[in-house]
Amino acid sequence: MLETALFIGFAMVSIAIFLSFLRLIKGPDVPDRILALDTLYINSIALLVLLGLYFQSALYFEAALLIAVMGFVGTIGLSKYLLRGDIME
Amino acid sequence: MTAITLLSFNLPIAALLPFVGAIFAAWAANINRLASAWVAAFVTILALAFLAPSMAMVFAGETLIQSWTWMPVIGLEFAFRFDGLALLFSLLILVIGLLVIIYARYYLSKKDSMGRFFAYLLMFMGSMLGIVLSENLIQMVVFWELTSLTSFLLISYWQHRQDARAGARMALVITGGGGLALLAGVLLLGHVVGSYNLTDVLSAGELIRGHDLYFPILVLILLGVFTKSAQFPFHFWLPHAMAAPTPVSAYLHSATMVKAGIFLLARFFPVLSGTPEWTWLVGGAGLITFLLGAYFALFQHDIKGLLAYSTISHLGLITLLFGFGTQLAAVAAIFHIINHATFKASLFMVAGIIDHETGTRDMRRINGLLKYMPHTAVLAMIAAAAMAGVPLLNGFLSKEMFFDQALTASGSSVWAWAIPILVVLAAVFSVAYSLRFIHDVFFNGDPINLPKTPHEPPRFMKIPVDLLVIICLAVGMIPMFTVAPILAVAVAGTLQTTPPEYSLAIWHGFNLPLLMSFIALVLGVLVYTMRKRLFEWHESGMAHWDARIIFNAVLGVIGAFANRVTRSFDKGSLQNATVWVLVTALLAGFIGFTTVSAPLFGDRELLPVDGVSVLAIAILMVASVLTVAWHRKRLIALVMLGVVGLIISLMFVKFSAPDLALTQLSVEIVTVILLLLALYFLPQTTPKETSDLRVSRDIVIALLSGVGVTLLAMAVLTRDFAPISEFFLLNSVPGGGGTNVVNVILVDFRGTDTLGEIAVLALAGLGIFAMLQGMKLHAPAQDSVGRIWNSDLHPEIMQTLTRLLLPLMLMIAIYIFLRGHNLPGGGFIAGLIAAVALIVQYLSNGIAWTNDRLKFDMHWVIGFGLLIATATGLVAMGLGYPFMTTAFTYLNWPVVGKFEVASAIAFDLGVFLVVVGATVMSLVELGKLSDQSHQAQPSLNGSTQSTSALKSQQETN
Amino acid sequence: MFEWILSALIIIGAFFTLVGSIGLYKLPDFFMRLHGPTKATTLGVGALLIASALYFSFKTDDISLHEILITVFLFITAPVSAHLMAKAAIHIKLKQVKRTQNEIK
Amino acid sequence: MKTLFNKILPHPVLTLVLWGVWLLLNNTIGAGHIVLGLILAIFIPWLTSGFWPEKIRIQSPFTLLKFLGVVLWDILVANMSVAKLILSPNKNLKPGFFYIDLDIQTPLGISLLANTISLTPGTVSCDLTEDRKQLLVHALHIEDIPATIKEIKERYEAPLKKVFTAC
Amino acid sequence: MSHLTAWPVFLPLITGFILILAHMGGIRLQRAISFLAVIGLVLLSMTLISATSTDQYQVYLLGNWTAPFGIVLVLDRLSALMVLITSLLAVGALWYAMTTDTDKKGAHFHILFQLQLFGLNGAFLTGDVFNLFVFFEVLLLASYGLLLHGNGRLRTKAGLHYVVINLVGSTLFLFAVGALYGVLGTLNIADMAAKIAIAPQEDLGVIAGAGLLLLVVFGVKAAMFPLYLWMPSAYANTSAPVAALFAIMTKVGIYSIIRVHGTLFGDEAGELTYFYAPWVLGLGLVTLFLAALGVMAARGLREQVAYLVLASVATLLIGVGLMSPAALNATLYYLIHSTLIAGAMFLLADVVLRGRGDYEDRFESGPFMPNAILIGSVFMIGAIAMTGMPPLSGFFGKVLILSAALDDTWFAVIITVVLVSGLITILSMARSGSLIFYKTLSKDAVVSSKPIEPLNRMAFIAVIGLLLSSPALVIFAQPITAFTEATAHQVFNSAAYIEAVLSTPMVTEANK
Amino acid sequence: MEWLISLAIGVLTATGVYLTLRARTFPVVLGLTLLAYAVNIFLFAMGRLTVGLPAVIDKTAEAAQYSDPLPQALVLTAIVIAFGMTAFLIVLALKARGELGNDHVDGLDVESNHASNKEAK
Ligand code: NA
Ligand code: NA
Repeated sequence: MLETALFIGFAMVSIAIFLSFLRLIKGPDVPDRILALDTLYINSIALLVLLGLYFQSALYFEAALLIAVMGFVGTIGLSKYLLRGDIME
Repeated sequence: MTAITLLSFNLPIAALLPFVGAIFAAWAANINRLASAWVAAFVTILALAFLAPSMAMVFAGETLIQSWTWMPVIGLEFAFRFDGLALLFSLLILVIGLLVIIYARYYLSKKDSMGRFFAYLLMFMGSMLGIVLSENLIQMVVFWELTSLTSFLLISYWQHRQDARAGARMALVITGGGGLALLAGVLLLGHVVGSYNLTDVLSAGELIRGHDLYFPILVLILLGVFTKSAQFPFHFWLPHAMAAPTPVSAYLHSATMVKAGIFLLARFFPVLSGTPEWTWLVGGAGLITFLLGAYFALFQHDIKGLLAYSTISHLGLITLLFGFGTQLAAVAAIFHIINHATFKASLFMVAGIIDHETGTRDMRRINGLLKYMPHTAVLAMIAAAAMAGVPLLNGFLSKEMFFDQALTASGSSVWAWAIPILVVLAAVFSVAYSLRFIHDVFFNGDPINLPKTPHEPPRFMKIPVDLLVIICLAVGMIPMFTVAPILAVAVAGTLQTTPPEYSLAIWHGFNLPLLMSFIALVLGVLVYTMRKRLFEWHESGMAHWDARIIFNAVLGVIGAFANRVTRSFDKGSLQNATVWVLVTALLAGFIGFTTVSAPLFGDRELLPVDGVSVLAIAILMVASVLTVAWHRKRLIALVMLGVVGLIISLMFVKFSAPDLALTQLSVEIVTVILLLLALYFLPQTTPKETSDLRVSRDIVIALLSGVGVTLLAMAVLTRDFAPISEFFLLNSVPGGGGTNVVNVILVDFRGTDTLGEIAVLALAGLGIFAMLQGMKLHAPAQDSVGRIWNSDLHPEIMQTLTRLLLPLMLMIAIYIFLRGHNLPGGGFIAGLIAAVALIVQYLSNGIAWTNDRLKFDMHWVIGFGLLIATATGLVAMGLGYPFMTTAFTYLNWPVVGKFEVASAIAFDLGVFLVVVGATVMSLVELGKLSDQSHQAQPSLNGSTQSTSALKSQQETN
Repeated sequence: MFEWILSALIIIGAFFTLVGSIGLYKLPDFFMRLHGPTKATTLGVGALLIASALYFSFKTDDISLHEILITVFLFITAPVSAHLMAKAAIHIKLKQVKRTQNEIK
Repeated sequence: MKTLFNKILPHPVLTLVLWGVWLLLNNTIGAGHIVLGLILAIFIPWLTSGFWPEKIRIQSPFTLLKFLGVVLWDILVANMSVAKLILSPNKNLKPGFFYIDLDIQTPLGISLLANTISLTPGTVSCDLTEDRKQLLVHALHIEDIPATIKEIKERYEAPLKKVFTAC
Repeated sequence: MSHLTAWPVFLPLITGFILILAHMGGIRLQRAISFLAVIGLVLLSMTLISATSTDQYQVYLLGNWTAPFGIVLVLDRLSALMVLITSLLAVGALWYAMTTDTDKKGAHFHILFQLQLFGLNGAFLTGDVFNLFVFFEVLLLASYGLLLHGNGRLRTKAGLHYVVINLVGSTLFLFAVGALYGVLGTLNIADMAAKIAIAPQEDLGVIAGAGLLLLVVFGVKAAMFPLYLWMPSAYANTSAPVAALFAIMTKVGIYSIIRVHGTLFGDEAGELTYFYAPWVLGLGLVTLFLAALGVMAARGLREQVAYLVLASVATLLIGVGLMSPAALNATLYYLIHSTLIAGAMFLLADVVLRGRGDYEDRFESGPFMPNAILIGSVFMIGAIAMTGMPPLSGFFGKVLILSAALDDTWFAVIITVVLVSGLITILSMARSGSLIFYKTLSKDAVVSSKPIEPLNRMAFIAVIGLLLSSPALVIFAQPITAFTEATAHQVFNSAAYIEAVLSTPMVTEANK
Repeated sequence: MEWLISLAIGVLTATGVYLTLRARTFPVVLGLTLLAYAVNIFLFAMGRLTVGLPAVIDKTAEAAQYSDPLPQALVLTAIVIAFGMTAFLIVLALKARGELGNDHVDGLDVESNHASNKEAK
């Protein structure tokens, strides 16, 4: 049961990652790509949670947490670059 | 053990004394102008005095050897030898040296630095003594090259003169280069004989002549000889060396340095001579030189030029004698060495007097000096007559012996008739130029337009000439009572056997040599009388033929070649350099692999593939290809790079490496922020400027690299191996006190790596700090498409909520830090998280605001981090254990319960601090750059330039 | 029963994650696409994390609630990211679909 | 006494939150971590107090809780409808921008409002005017702009304003 | 286990962070600390030299973990010698930097300097390949900072090239080390050698490939053809004391080849025994020839000295490539000579530059510089030493190498290339010396916006001091060659090295 | 799976190499970063690939059931070092941009490059 659910879960998240990546490629503008990257980060969290369940290991938590943190920082950095060029001023 | 007497160490003293004297001579110039000359003369006499006691031994037929170990690994000894040959040359060097010193003291003008001159001269004298006194051949080469160096200094003594500089350099290159050939020859010789000591070499003639290496050895040594002794085709440096002050010419270019080559011929005569190769090479070079020198001497207008070519000719004569290879020829050669030294040194001195007194050396202007300086004229005439081989003078005796040898030594050859004829021809020219020297200078009407009115020089300037001319006469008239004993020991020293029978009588009856002398004298006079026509003929053709032109052309070609090769390889292009490195690496891997015959892949079982991995890795590959494809749009390339980094972190998670994933994630973001900070100051796009050819080349290199690395990875991954890692897994808990083996490796098993790594980070931070000091760049006021930046510096919502994140992220950092020893995490990752937490504050609140609230100087954070990390290691040292030995224990406190305390944690704290300090320092300093740049904008000139550069950049895009 | 709840949560979570990415992929302009990821963040990852928390709480002796942290963190940060991206998009005057009401130029 | 307390515990709420965070992170309520967590929860706010010049004051904790409940519920419900919107053909969507005039003025309040708007599916807060008076919101599909504005103001802004009043 | 072994590594590190903490304390404090530390290093390394005279290996188990599991420092004659040369050079460079105020031209000079020494000494002492990589990175990053210290267009450009090339080099290093680990499963040099000795035939291809890749890495550091392109302009454009200190940088590459390749592919390596040596020899010869042409083509004194350093490195590569104890002995002797003299020459080039105003060190007629005779004489001595003319150490170094080359089948080529290159360098140095010191302009013809600085006598001491090593190497040739000969034999005895490293026991309460 | 990873390393290397050979500083930095990624995965893979194994010591598992920790430690070191290097390089690139007036790795602009070529001829 759980196996099947996980399998479906992996499949859906994989498709999600694939679609996000397609958007990243298509753009067409920089914000679209930043958004797609941000989404990829969040998709990755989903993927890691599934992996944690699949391997029954709690060790994926930190990675997921860190992806959340770092994805955010990356996104605001890139956005601020578009806004101001100078991201630390 | 022999008792230490003067005779056990006098030779090196004599050879080194002039070098010490040189220092004193240079220093003495501070006292008064003449003190240097006195020092030089004193040193010369002292050296003679040191040698004197050993002379008796030599006359008694003994050879004195004094040696000390120096570099035993290659058989280099500090070894000296005093035999007849050395004795003869030492006397030449010292006696003529002394006369030259006396002469030079009067010759040099007030403008010339006496200290420098005599210091150089003494150094040269020491070098010459070194050559002739050396027992060890390498040591001899040392002194040999020293004569090249010191002669460079002496020839270029008047360094303001172009011809002096050029002449000195030419002499250095030719003789120094020959010295290098000599070195090669000596090395081979030593290799063949098994020793560099002359005693051994001289007794191994048979072995050497029979060896495969005989011919290369001979050629290399002869290169040394011919260059030094100005033999064809290396003769041309000598006339150009005449730019030297005349005492130098008298000393170096008549009596000593040019004789060093001859000395070497004599030295190796017993070892190398007696083969057809020797005869052809030595004899051939000697004969050509003899002729060539005599011919050109006649047509020189410069007195010293005439003497220089005459010297070349006489050196050729001596060489030819050695080339004959007979013992009697060697006797004649040595005899002529002595004679040439005396008459030629005196002639040079005369030339110097004339130059000194008339202000010119051009014989077309100098005429009829007999009436102005009769005494000098007489001396000159005697010496010149000796040079011409006029009877009753020393030159005549050795020339007779020479003619005799020319007739007998070549007796068996097919060319037997040629040699005597050519020899006489050369002698004819010798007579002619000697006659010209006398007639053109001292007679031949009145001087033309001389700068000075000539008169006799100071008395002491003539005394050396007087003495030399007296020797010419004495040897010429009573050879048995003057030169005979020295000649005898010199010959014995040269031949290393009992010398052959020879006679030094003035009169040998009417014989063929006498006839040859007579023909030479008569025809010589005849040639001189026909000089007008000969000069015209010469000027129309031969005069333009100068080896110097070839020399300079060769140098020019070499120089141009050097330039072309250097600039076409070292283009100053980074791309070029990188291509070389990459291509070499590819080749190295390939060549290395194919060195042995081994299969590329092993047969280890491979892991199965799953869909998620395929997708992730496909994305990774596409993203990295797109990073390249879109690299011209820099921001987008950066976003693609972000994808690559993210997928790599996920891979690390997947393949059971959570620590790596965490590190990769944090580093990735910090890198992106860093690149964003930098990108602000850089063009937003990359122009298309490389040619298609270059692009295709790079693509090929890139593909080959990719294929190479893939194959290398597969080659390893398909093999089994037995790593040392089991030790870490087994000892991590009992030995390191942590269950996270990766962290225990980092802080304990391989803590030194980590120490180095934080040093790298610290250096990066400090280096960036140092680089950014005072740096100002153009801060663009608009983005790449010309939009003015958004006016909202710190969007409120971001500001408010990210402040909330700071404590949260610090909490996470501490959490990651503390668990690191047992679970994924540790000082690095924690440090990066903490750094990111701070950087986020800078991003959303600005530098000024954040710095106000964060009162740490990051220098201190880095410094304390290193301090703590190192101190942890040092504590162990204090307890008698090696650096970095860790300890841990479990404490059980009330309420809190049982917990672990490990010194590795303290180390990790150091790591944490350095990571935080260095990361924040790097990024914040970079962030400050814009502030500096904004402030600097209006006033700075450079910024307008860089603005225009930027504009042109954008136009190209 | 427990497995059922878990499976449902996993599928719900994965589904909303997918929906978010579908939105990102198919919607016609940047501002509309911006709505996609919020789905992924909120319900998608939220549900998955709850599944994880439940799973580890029941599979092991200890309760596991730290997944909540990630959710909270995402709830704080995702809107901020979205806000900034939108702000940037407005700044650089990204085009919107024609039918957008109160179109910003 | 109060100033000393203020110095040690500049932000008691934050301390409580962090304490909770620590225990969550470590997934434990072991005695050791309770002590360590408390120490850290006191230490970190003290360390970062400079970043928090103004004091956070929560006027009405109950309103806050109720607000959180509402938001969570909205997220759940709205997600479903938005999922339907996304999966339906694009041409059915009526996107739009609108400004909300803000009554709430505290920075934290505004930020939380903006966040709430973004979190609840269908709307994203895009920009805050520089005078902090208006919030620009984008909606994925909007039929009646004034009604939506009104709903946002009542459902989210009002309780938030009540919770965060002071500066 | 003597802690002395570890001190050359940690003394500069400790000095480094003390300097970081003292960076507010002003330049005089920093100078005092820095200089004292360097002097301490000299004394320390002299002690280490005498400690190695028994031919014992001093293996220091960092963290008290035995090899191959932990990282070990191995002190033998070779590493002690390298540490000594480094510290002597450092004294000269630092003295010059302080007396000319070069250290004030930018931030953190002394910190970077000390950490550079940390990296260098670590690289010389470590017995672990990955740790060698780490120390390489330390010394590189420090060198990046030092290279760029001060300012200037050309310096920045050269720095950029230097950094990028070295980053590529570091990447290759990791590929090579990774592949070796992947096959051998270990990182300790001795252990790797032991494992190569018993490696199955089918693994040898990968090992050899990785081995040559590693040679490329060291070749980049050692400035071996065709990998040296970063080098001439980097050396020519940095500040003088840094260039002087950098004289040791190329030797790190040489040392690494001797140590790593010499041990991994030593006598026990079966089919792979010294398989790399012919490449080193051949490329060394090419390098030497190109370096000589570079010396001739140089447009300024500093560039010329840089190419001379390249030539000396090439000579060392030839010595290494000959792969015999005699050749290695020669290499080590020449290494001492070339390092210290190169240091002196870079400083001297700076002295010249300062005395010529706008004309700098370019080969063109310039002003008659203050103290020209003194500087010119010293220049001549340096040139003699550098070009390998007698009676200074360069000559004897070359003679040692050539006499070792006589046993090689390629001896004719080697002798020819060495001597012809030598001649070209002599010719070039004669030209540059006479241009700079002889062919001077009259006072009126000199136009210089930069001041013509009088000779800084204090700074000149550093030049003289370093140059004195050349006569010293000649006069004390016997003890020095005795040491280098013993060193060469020790290096060739890789079995003893392996044995010593792998058998050193942990420190326990009982044996400490 | 090994082929997949090796290919990924290969692609990263190839792209990294290509960018490293570009003429402007920024792509070079990107290229070196890609190369660093490639070598990190390579180094990591040298411990052989394992999936789903415990990352920390667990009393129930045996040594063979862990992934090789040593390459992981090495990669961690390498990552951090590469970061330090990248940081330094990018700031150096800025310095070069400031002092040389453009961001060409040799400090040449396209036009000025042509000009100097002509001059040389
Ligand atoms: Na005349
Ligand atoms: Na929303």
